[in-house]
Amino acid sequence: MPKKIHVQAVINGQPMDFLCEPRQSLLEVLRDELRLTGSKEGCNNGNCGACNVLLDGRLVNSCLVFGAEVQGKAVTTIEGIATAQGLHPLQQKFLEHAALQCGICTPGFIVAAKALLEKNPKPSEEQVRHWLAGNLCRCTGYDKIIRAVLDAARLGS
Amino acid sequence: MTTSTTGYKVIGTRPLRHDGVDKVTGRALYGADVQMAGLLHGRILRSPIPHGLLRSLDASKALELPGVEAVVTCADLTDPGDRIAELGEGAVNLKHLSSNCLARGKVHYKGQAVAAVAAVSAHLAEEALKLIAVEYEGLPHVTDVRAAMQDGAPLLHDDLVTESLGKPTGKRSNIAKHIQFKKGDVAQGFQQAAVVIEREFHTATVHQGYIEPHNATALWNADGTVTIWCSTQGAFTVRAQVAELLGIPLSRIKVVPMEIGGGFGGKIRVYLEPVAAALSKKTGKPVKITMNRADVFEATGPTPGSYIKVKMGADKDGKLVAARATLAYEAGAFPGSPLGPGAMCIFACYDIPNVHIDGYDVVVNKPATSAYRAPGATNAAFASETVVDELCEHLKIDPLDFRIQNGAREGTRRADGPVFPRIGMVETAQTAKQHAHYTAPLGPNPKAQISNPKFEKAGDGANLGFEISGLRVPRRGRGVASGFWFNCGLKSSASASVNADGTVSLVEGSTDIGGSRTSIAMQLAESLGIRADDVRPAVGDTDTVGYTDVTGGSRVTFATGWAAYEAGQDIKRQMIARAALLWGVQPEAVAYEDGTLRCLSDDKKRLTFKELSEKLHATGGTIVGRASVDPPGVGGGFATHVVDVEVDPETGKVTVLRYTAVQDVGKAIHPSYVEGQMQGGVVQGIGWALNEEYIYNEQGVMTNASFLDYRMPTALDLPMIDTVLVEVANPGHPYGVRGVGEVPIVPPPAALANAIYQALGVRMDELPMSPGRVMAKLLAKQ
Amino acid sequence: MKEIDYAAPATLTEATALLARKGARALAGGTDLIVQVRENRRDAELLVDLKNIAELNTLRFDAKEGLVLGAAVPCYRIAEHPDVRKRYPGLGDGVALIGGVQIQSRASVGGNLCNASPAADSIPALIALGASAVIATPSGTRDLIPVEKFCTGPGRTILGPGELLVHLHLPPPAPNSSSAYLRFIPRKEMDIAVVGVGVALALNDNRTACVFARIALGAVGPTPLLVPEAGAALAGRPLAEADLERAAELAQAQALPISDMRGSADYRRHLVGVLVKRALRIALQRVKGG
Amino acid sequence: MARVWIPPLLRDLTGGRETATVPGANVGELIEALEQQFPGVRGRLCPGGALRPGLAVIVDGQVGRLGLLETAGPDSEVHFLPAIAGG
Repeated sequence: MPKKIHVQAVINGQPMDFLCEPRQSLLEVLRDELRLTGSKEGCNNGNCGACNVLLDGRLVNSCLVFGAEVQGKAVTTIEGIATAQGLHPLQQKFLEHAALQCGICTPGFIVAAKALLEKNPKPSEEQVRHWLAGNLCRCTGYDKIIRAVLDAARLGS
Repeated sequence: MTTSTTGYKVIGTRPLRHDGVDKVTGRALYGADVQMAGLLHGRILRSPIPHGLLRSLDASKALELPGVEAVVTCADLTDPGDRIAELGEGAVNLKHLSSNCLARGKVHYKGQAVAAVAAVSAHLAEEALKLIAVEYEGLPHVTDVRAAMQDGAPLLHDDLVTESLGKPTGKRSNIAKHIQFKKGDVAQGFQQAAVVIEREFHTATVHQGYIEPHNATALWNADGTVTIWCSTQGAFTVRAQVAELLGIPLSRIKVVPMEIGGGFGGKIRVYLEPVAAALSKKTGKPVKITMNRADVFEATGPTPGSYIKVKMGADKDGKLVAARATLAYEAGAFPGSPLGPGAMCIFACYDIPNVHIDGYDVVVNKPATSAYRAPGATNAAFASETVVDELCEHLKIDPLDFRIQNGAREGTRRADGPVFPRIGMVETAQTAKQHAHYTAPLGPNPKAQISNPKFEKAGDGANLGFEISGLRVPRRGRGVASGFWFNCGLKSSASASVNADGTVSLVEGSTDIGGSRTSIAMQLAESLGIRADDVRPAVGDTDTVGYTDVTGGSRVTFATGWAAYEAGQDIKRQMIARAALLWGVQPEAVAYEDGTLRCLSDDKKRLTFKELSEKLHATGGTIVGRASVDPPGVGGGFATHVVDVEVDPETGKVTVLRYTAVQDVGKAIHPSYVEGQMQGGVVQGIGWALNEEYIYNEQGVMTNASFLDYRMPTALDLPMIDTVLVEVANPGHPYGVRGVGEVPIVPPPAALANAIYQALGVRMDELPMSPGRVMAKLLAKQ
Repeated sequence: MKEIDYAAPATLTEATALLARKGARALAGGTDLIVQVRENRRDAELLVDLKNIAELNTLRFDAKEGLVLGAAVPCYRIAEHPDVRKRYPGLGDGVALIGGVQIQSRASVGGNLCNASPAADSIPALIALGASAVIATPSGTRDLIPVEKFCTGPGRTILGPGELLVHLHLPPPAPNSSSAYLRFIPRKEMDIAVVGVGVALALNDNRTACVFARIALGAVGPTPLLVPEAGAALAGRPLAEADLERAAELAQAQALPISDMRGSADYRRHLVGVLVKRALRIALQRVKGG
Repeated sequence: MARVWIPPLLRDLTGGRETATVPGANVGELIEALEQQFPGVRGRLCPGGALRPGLAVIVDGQVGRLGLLETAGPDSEVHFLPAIAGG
């Protein structure tokens, strides 16, 4: 059977060990090995953003990272956004604005928007659209997503 | 039935969707998220050529690879013979359906499934595919509809002759079907015309582009029962198709619809489900197959490319007098393009006395097309609504006035025969005309702005502006277009049980593709006079809910909502009986209003829904309401859109500046989700209009089978999409519902073409209107 | 994907040794390579992750030395770097256009160059700015190659087995100079350039005439192309519209476009003319504005 | 007597007649009556005894859900059209 390597990383704040084949992407590791299926595969080549996670705080496509590459790093997935205190403001605003229809792109959008608001808490509409250009949504036409992010930013102040 | 758009307590409000928290936290389980012990992973071997005979297939080397457990081919499906089955939403030729799942002797398009492997990991299954030796005998291919119609074109099917409503033609052809509609006398009609415009149009093949690739997990159990977990618009149609393809009774199959990541018509036909089941039968283990994005583009049903010729005439007063259209739609590898609805929609927005329409369904060496949001109508409207715009230009009539004057209304006889009931076409045009967007100045072309020209977002310098004189700058234009879609009714089931705490658990059969659980639950809540949140909706599998047709045709809120309403009426009747029992009166003496039961003979006797719910166990047990409906009264949907564009005259690139969609929505149950349907439909239409297309090379291979090169709109490519909900209640539905999901995709390509014309003075007659095509038109004009 | 091996060396010596193995490929951001290996478009047996090597993560500017840009530095660090934005704006333009935010977190200019796509967004600007590639060899020597000579064909470079791009070196900008990169794509983001144009130019002290100009084109040939005649035609000229027009025509004449799914050869040639003029105007404005 | 609109592609059997008024309480009976007047119509509309796959019957503007059993009133208007399937 294929050789596996041992990786230690912090996943959603929790130190974890896992084994993976070198050819397995971080997305595969999250979904198949760690059963964190909130990150979705839409294209598997970095063009849809459905698999977005934060890697040491930076937004990445987990389909374009090998599991082996996260040795010693911190990964935040959609499962790590809400807390025991409740939903993240972005999650709440996505619900209030009906910013999701089928919901498959939603985890990626929320992770990406979180990265945006951490870097730029008061983005303009244009800045939100630019930041989210790497996340495809086919249902909503983006209107309500953009409004949800802008509203969450207002809430954050 | 009385239908009103006002006086509701729940309908028209915007509650949070019941499945929302799961979907924003990543907990909602979609098809690809299915995990179970011993799960094998399947992968599909696909044809590298667009047309050819399958000479041999040898999988022995693949089976030798450690970790590979089974290989299946068409021999592992039952041979269905040349039969046509009615499978819920439309008739399906089983021979074609089976060949599309696993090719039978011949491949008809690049990407067609030929064999499948199950292995302990997806990577291993992929490696195994490379070890399957297949010998093909290549045949000449044809990928263009007009080329395929010519004499001497490569024929895809030996047994295909043109069907012309049962009239035998005897001639082998790629033209699978001819349809025709006639009304009045077009020759005479055109003689009355002061202006006649005739144009030809081409539209490219486009894909639904849902973000979630197809997936299916199947377990063929030792007792012969099969369970399938999949992403589908219709669990019952999957069950019916799989039963036919595997040759086993319906009752042996349970289909569990997982959460679905978009469909838009593309997740109705089965692709992976029977293959996963066959692999599971061979291995005795559950097998999951997921497609990758290239598979989705190359091997699932896009919507047809088309050739359309339209001729329309109006008299000097601007009254439409005659219209003629010829439509040829690419069916893909197997017959069955949405030609009928396309031909029936092409002039449906107008009252035209003389019409003649011919349509042709044509097979080509491309994936078999399937439904996509108002199937067939968008291609058609691009052609007819562009010609209407040109008529208006010649007649010097405002295009919205023209639509108000000529628009179809109650009593208008359609070109295909039937007469329209109460509809809202004219209202959408009137509303668009009064909208601030329509009268707002288009704005000057952007001034030279010497803002910091660093790191400009689009990166092509179009909008930087320069002080240098003589430089051509982007130009603006505004366009309008209308569209029609029939919407569907079909069958839906629901059951609802009353809980002791006054809530109701609802099980309904429509997979929820965009918030429909909530709009269905709201109709139940309204009918019972309780809060939307007091209904807990769930989507049932094929063993837990009655037969329900697909989530498609904009039918779910209409028909499944109706089933929920009826289930509510059933609960009401039973609640009234219980109250009557408690109060010792006849049921006729109990009134049910606003969620409260009241004794007509003793005003002090009242019970709220919740209070009575607590007493159900003591008065005979739980109450379950149920309904199965196949409702008539489907209301067609009309939309009129206004769009402003800016075109870079040096590159041909079109930017959408402002968009307003006006639509007759009947009654909006949950306005946010109605708006969302409209916005999503518009943006799909914008993508179709501007950049999306299947690009084929000379080898018959799609060269842009990725999101990178297929170019769906991103958030940065769009403005906000303004929506105006015109509520012309559908008299055929208890709450006035019309389907809303599909019609918004219909007008955008024509609206954009008309706006581009105003900006540049060139008429676009081909989709997509990508920068290169716009530039070529512009250069040809200069 | 077929089975592969992965190694993450900490030193250049280890890296060159690993890269000398059969089927070894350098992995930086991986945004091109991972997809290519996954889709069987590039073969690899061993991926050598270079991100742990300090020298490849260097990004520094010095008025005398110029800019040293480590091969594995991710795009966001470059695009946000104040010296890049101020002194090498054309590089900033190009780097900022590589992918969306997610790609910016990972993709590197070194990787963009070594992937050798004719449409790579960073390469025309690098060429226009006179950048050189510093290459480590298994024998420990350092080679210096002008970027316009680095790519030898689509997906091919001059790098041999065991050789490794360490960093890019950009000379200090001349007085009164600036640069720009523009690309044309059908959407506004997330596309491959149909045409890309990088320009760098310097004006005389009273900013009345061009001293030198370099123009490089992307996506109109098997490699990104330096078009020296187009730049040379601007030398000594006041950069009036007619001068820009002349440079654009010369660039069009030297372009070698093909027709593919991203654009026809004619359309690409047309765009070369449009973008050369636009990029020159931007660079000119940048000199005058700053 | 319901009024049946003859699909244009069937008018080769009706001598060009566009409509026909025929007796019948449901669509099946109407087709039988048509067959009496215009032999061959039945075989084209319902080969094998059921409505041709992909064909829908529209009675008074409503898509029939019962096929040949769909009832038709004395003043009904009946059309045979391609079935609509949505996305």
